[in-house]
Amino acid sequence: MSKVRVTFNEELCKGCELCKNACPKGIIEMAGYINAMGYHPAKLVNPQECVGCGFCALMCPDLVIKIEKEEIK
Amino acid sequence: MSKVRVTFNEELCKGCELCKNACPKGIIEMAGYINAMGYHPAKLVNPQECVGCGFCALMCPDLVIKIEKEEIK
Amino acid sequence: MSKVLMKGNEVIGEAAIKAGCRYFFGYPITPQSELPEYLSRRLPEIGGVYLQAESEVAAINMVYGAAATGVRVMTSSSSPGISLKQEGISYIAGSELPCIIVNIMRGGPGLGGIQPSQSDYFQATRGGGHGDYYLIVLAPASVQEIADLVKKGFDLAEKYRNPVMILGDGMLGQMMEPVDFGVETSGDSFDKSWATTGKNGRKKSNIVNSLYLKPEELEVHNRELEKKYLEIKSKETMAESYLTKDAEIVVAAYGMTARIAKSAVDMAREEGIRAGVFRPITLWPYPEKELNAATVSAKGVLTVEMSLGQMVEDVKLSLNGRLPVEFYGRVGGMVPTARAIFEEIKRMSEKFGGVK
Amino acid sequence: MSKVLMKGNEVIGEAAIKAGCRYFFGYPITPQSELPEYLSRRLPEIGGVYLQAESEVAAINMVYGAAATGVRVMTSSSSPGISLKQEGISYIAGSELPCIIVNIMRGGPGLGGIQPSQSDYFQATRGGGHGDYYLIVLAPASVQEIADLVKKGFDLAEKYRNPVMILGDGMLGQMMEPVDFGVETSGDSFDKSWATTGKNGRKKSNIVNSLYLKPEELEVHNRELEKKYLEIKSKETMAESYLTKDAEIVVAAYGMTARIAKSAVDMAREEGIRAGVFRPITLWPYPEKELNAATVSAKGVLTVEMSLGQMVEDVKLSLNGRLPVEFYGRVGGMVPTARAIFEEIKRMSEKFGGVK
Amino acid sequence: MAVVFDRPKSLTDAKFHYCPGCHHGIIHRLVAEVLDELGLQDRTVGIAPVGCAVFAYDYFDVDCIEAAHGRAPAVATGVKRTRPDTIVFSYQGDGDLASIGMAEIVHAAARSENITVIFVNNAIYGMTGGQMAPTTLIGQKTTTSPLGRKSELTGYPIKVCELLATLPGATYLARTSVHDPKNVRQTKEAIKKAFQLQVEGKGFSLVEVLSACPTNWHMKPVQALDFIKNDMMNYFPLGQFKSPEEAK
Amino acid sequence: MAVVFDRPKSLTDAKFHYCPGCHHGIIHRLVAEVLDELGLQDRTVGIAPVGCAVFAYDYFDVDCIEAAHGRAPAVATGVKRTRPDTIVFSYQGDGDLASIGMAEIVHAAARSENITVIFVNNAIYGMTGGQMAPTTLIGQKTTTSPLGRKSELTGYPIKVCELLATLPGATYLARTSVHDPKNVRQTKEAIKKAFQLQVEGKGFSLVEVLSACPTNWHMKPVQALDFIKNDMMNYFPLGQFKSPEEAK
Amino acid sequence: MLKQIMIAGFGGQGIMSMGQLMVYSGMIEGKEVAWIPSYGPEMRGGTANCSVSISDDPISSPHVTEPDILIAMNNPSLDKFEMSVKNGGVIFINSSLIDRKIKRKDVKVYYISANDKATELGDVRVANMVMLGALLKIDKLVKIDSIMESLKKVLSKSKHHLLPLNAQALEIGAREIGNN
Amino acid sequence: MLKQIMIAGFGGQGIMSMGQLMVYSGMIEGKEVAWIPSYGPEMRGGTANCSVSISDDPISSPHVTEPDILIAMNNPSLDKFEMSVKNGGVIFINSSLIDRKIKRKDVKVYYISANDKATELGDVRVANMVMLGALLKIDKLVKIDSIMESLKKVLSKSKHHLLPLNAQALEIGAREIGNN
Ligand SMILES: Cc1ncc(C[n+]2csc(CCOP(=O)(O)OP(=O)(O)O)c2C)c(N)n1
Ligand SMILES: Cc1ncc(C[n+]2csc(CCOP(=O)(O)OP(=O)(O)O)c2C)c(N)n1
Ligand code: SF4
Ligand code: SF4
Ligand code: SF4
Ligand code: SF4
Repeated sequence: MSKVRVTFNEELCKGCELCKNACPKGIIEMAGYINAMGYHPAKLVNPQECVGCGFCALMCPDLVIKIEKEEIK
Repeated sequence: MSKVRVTFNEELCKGCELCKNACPKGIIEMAGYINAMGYHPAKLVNPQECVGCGFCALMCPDLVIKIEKEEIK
Repeated sequence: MSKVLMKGNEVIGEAAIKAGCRYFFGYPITPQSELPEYLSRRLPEIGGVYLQAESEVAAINMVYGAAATGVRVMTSSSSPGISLKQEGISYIAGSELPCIIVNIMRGGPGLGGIQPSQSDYFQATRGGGHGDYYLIVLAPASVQEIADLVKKGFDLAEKYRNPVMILGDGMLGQMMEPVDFGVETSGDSFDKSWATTGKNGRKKSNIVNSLYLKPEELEVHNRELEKKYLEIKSKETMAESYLTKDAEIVVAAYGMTARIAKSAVDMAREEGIRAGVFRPITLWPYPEKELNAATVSAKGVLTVEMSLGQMVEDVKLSLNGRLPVEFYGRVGGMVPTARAIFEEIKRMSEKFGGVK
Repeated sequence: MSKVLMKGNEVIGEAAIKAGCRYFFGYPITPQSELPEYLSRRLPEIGGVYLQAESEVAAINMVYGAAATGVRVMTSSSSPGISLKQEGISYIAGSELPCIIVNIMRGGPGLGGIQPSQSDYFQATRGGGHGDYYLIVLAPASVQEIADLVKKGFDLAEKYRNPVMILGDGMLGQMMEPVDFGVETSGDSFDKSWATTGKNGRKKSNIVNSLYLKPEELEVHNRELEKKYLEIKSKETMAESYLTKDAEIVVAAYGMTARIAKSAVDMAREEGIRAGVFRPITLWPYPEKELNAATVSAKGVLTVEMSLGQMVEDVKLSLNGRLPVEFYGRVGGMVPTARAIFEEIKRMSEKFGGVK
Repeated sequence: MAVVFDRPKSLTDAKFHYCPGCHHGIIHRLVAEVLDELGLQDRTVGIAPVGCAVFAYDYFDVDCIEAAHGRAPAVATGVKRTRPDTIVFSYQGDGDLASIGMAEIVHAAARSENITVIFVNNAIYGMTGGQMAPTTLIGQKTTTSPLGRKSELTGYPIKVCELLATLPGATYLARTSVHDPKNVRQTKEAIKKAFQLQVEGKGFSLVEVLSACPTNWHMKPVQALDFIKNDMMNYFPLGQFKSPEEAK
Repeated sequence: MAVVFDRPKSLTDAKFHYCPGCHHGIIHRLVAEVLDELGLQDRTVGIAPVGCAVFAYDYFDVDCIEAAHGRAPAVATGVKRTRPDTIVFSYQGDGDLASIGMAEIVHAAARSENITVIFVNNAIYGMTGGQMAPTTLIGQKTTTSPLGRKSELTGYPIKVCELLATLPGATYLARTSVHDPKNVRQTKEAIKKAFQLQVEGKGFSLVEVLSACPTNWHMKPVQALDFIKNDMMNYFPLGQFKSPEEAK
Repeated sequence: MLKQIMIAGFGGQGIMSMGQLMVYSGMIEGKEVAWIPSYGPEMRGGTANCSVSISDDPISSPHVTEPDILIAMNNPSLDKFEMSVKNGGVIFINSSLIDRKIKRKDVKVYYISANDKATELGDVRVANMVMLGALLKIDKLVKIDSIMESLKKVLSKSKHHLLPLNAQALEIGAREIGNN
Repeated sequence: MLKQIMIAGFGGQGIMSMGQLMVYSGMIEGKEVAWIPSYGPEMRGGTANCSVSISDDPISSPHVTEPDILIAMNNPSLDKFEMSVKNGGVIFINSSLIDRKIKRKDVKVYYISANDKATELGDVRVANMVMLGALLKIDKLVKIDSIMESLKKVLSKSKHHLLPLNAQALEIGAREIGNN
């Protein structure tokens, strides 16, 4: 398994839960707090379980999610 | 053969020749004179040869032609 | 009848129903959508037809067809949509069909904005469409007056066989005030023998048309329209005058702006400035006589509009140089404040007025 | 360059080409079809594009798109078709794009007729579309002037980034007169850095738009437009005065009607009546100063139009009550005769004039 | 002697203004015959188009409304929705229906308005002097395609029946021709079926009739028949594209 | 670490104004990714519609023109005909394209304008507050069909791809959805193909994307995915309705 | 001096081109000219007329309502325009198609059997040139040479073999004046 | 006498219905009333405000630019409207969401922790009623009874079980005044 980093730009998140719904590993949850727009932002709860499928990013309408992978030489 | 009468209301005729073209017996010709609109009207040259198919009337765009038939009792 | 509290846009719909209108063809656009939405609920309940057309162009032509059958019919839109209807409106006027067209104006030109505006005055009163024709243009200033003018509008439309426009702005459309709809009416008393409803035994067929290829015939038709317009001009003007009797400065304004102007005049009066408001209710025909009557003691007229200055031309034409006419306007959805108008009144009173 | 004999409609096309216009989008309608037909032959010859749109609505929006890319582009229609373009025209004005829109007017309202008329004056000068905007409206009175004004029109359009309308009637469009096209030009000298042609390395993207949802922003935009309109008003009026210096009766007329009025004035002069003609060439901005200058010795102004009376309002607004203004009009495709105008002049001269 | 063929009752006595050999006259007659035969004259409202048939209101002896260019289906909708008992038909040319009026015809069909459309496809703008229409054939010369229509510039002719057939709301769609007696008869049958369906409240019906414009085709009327048969029918196949049995 | 997913270059930094869970955002991103991948950003002109995507010009970092409601294909035509080297796309909702803009889209396709249309079908008018669209499903409640759309009154939803497929000028027509990652990927492929064809000068291409409007559907965003999958896709089948291989 | 001519007849009688030739010639001669057509509403058939203005000075109104000269090619045209001709004006009548005489006494009238003469020349379509020949005999509005030069420019090369026929027709028309 | 009130906050805070209840009540009491909403351009979220006019005499302008009373439900609303309040006017502040104090000295200010109180009552959505209760304690614009009567009419039958909760909220709001 390649190493991935999934980061959420919380200030853009509208809490729609489409990423959470798409995540095959069920590791995205909504935060208890709200951001400046008044939404509960999504966040990764168990980053180490992430398989790097990118489904969350594909489904996010608001470009909240950035994915980085370790380069395989 | 049933008896038919085909009459042309010459003043409505625009000399388009569609009736002449449609007549299977070739008995419609254009008159040498012109009507009030300046057209050479169509007329029947050999009425007795008419088979009463009504093609001329079907094709006439200007309702020039009237067809009557002897009633068969 | 007791009063109910309703939004202006919805009142247009209910008033139309109360006036016997059962047919509405429209297309959604802000800030008038409450009206079609209201009628989409209400009309089916009472056996009427609400139909959302594919466009404003289609909507106005559906209205044309419906009006041709002699029924009371209405359409509604806001500025860009009204522009699209101009050809159809010209046809309706040319064919002398009655109907009501509602324009709840928003800021323009182009896509503009969705906030209140009065910048379609020229279009409404000068024929945005082609050819010599006029709409009867009614400009209510309160929710109650909407109800009254919609009813009156249907009657005028049928009396003169002429399209009537209800011209308002988004603020008026969305405002809630109490309204009393009065008694229900219908257009049954008007002659509809011209309507195209199938011959039904009639000898001659009825034809609704505005085509006259021979110029001599078209001129006759145009002259008949002209006669009608002159009659409407002489008989159907409506206006309200507020404290104008002794006013040195008269504010001319219509619709919501006129109400704000009243507040401004109240402020002025408190400071001892003799100001008043002249509010045309019919924008076409323009109440020229009434304006002149309301300005007998005036030293100057201030026209206030939510536009760069449109009705001000009618004010000038009506006064024909008799009085100085100045203009104050806000645009783009900005609403003039009573205070700003008051400042203008004060300025003009200092410029033209006598001693306070 | 030597003169050629051509029809007015075709001259519009050729003059546009001579001014560097290579793009035309239109839809057939009498009495202007010679223009698109001419361009459908000519434009492909010189690498231009003639495209028949599916409707006038589509045509004006194609013009909007083409104008956005910074090219010289033209469309043309007649009255009902121009009504359909009103939304698009308002967008073009609101987005500040240059282009030429030709209206060869016919009788209205509705389907009306196909003979000459001047009954779209209000629509052209008062914004038939929604919102506060103005077109620059040019009214040629001869085939040569068509050629000159089409060229000038493109320059004005680009100088002010504002749509220009060429307003004529079917008689002018179908008339043949000799014409000299002069030297070829193009719009290359005008700034086009705003055009949407792809960023091509530009840092900021260009946006052509008329939407400003925040009223504060829309008001700023409207005020900028207002400033531009005021500048055009102060700089770009054009008019011709014919024998007005000592005229007691001045006939105000535009386009073909003005030429007929000249013949009428010639008749009047023969009978010793001091008459003249004031012919506005720009209908918007209206040559107010020029009209006042042309009427210094006048006792009355007679406005003549092929309409029920539209430009007469601008005459009145310009004179502001200084002189009596009367109106004579023919409608529906009927053309006023020189003799009839002469009779009116005579009548007015007897009513208002001094001794002959 | 009994009259077996004469002017139908649903036509007035007015002389057609159409050019010699123009098929509008034939199609007018067929519509009128159908109205007669179905006994509909007294409750019919016709919608005249902007096009050569602009004076249709002078010819059909039924109540008529002159529509703006392309908007006949919207006008018809206004009539039918307010007077459901009337029989409403629009009569439209190809410029009117397939160019400027495309949105209105598609939506009338989509809504399944219970109206009948007589669509006269002569592949050109007749009234205005022979400009290109959306139905003009590739290569065909018109006043605005002086070198012949080129697909690179203006695409391909629109097949209206095929287009509308994609809409469940379109109940009956047929393309016919009147270039010979047999086809005239079939056209009449199609028109009759269309009106019959309206009477039964079955929804939107349209009959597209291929039709000659000898004047603007620059052909003798008889020659124009061949153009229909050989050129038009080649691109615009005749037939029934939708019938109530399969609709919806 | 290498960035494998991030904001595409052809989008500006502006925050979308769309509602939570609205698919406009996904579709914007896909278009921008395709422009990036094909290297078209610098020569692209986008046409924004009147609809929720009215501010598209703030989001796409390309030259943009705001079109009047429904007229984007005409505006695009004006651009492409005068600047054939630009890449022109319009981005339109279903009210914009299938209702008021029906004539313009049909004729742009008929002419085979060399443009790309991104057609966002959310079965409703979003911007104006949830009125019925020509694509609204039977039974679907909207503010102007408060009891659910009834076919007797308003007919049947229009299938745009199927309708345009009857036009030889339409080169590429596909319907996709973005309700799950797989379909998001397929949508992107379709959009890429559409732009690629335009680059090659192959003519008119359109991608219809089934899209959620949670706000006006009165659903949670996740629930809206199911509505697409179960209801919309049932009436609007996904697929390729025209491809350049078979076109013309 | 300004001269205004009204030419009227059936569509197809060469009304429009007759007028166009006159203004073309006038332009060649450096005169001010204008030509305005007017059609009936019919696509085919119906009446047609055009008005021609030729002048040494700029033309005020090219809209002709009181012509100096009327060329009437058929009956309805004569009926329509007879009374409009200026006091002292001239009317040219195509007597091949117009059977009646002029009632007015204040105008000069010429009866030219244009169709017959043209038919004699072998082509009825040059009846218009016969009329034009007659007109130019009476009023030297423009030179015959200019007309021939204009014809050369207006006719496509392939039609240049018709030039002699047209010249003949003009001449015959001029000669017909002698018979009046 | 004319009283004008501006109510402003987030969409979803019940701003619009608070104003509507007031004018409804005023109407019941036979007063002249008007209500004007104003939304931001967003479909979802964003700010919302409405203005209310209640008067014994016909209302000239219902367009409120200088309110007698301001109810500010959140920070941006206070920023936007604070300065517009008439000299001598009253400002009600939802101190649950607004952290700052008023700078102006010429107005009377009440701080009501509406959200907190509503949450205590078990439903944050009645925060608007808490504010209304406070307002009506200070200014007897309309009667509490009228508000309750209006509520009964405005709420659908199925929601009538919420009436006591709303009554409680009004009362708590009134009581909060004492703590100011
Ligand atoms: C809005 C508008 N645009 C254009 C016209 C001009 N016009 C009249 S008829 C016509 C075309 C008619 O062609 P078609 O529909 O094919 O019918 P046809 O004449 O061939 O029978 C046009 C463009 C008009 N009257 N109104
Ligand atoms: C001519 C005109 N008519 C109507 C409107 C109002 N309007 C704005 S957006 C819209 C509908 C948009 O719906 P859709 O195209 O489905 O896009 P969505 O908002 O759902 O993305 C309408 C009718 C307008 N601006 N202009
Ligand atoms: S999909 Fe995007 S906007 Fe929606 S919850 Fe996830 S990160 Fe937030
Ligand atoms: S078809 Fe009719 S109009 Fe034509 S020639 Fe025959 S009779 Fe005359
Ligand atoms: S122009 Fe064509 S369509 Fe029109 S009447 Fe003549 S032949 Fe018929
Ligand atoms: S209203 Fe619908 S389409 Fe518009 S932004 Fe919200 S969810 Fe999207």
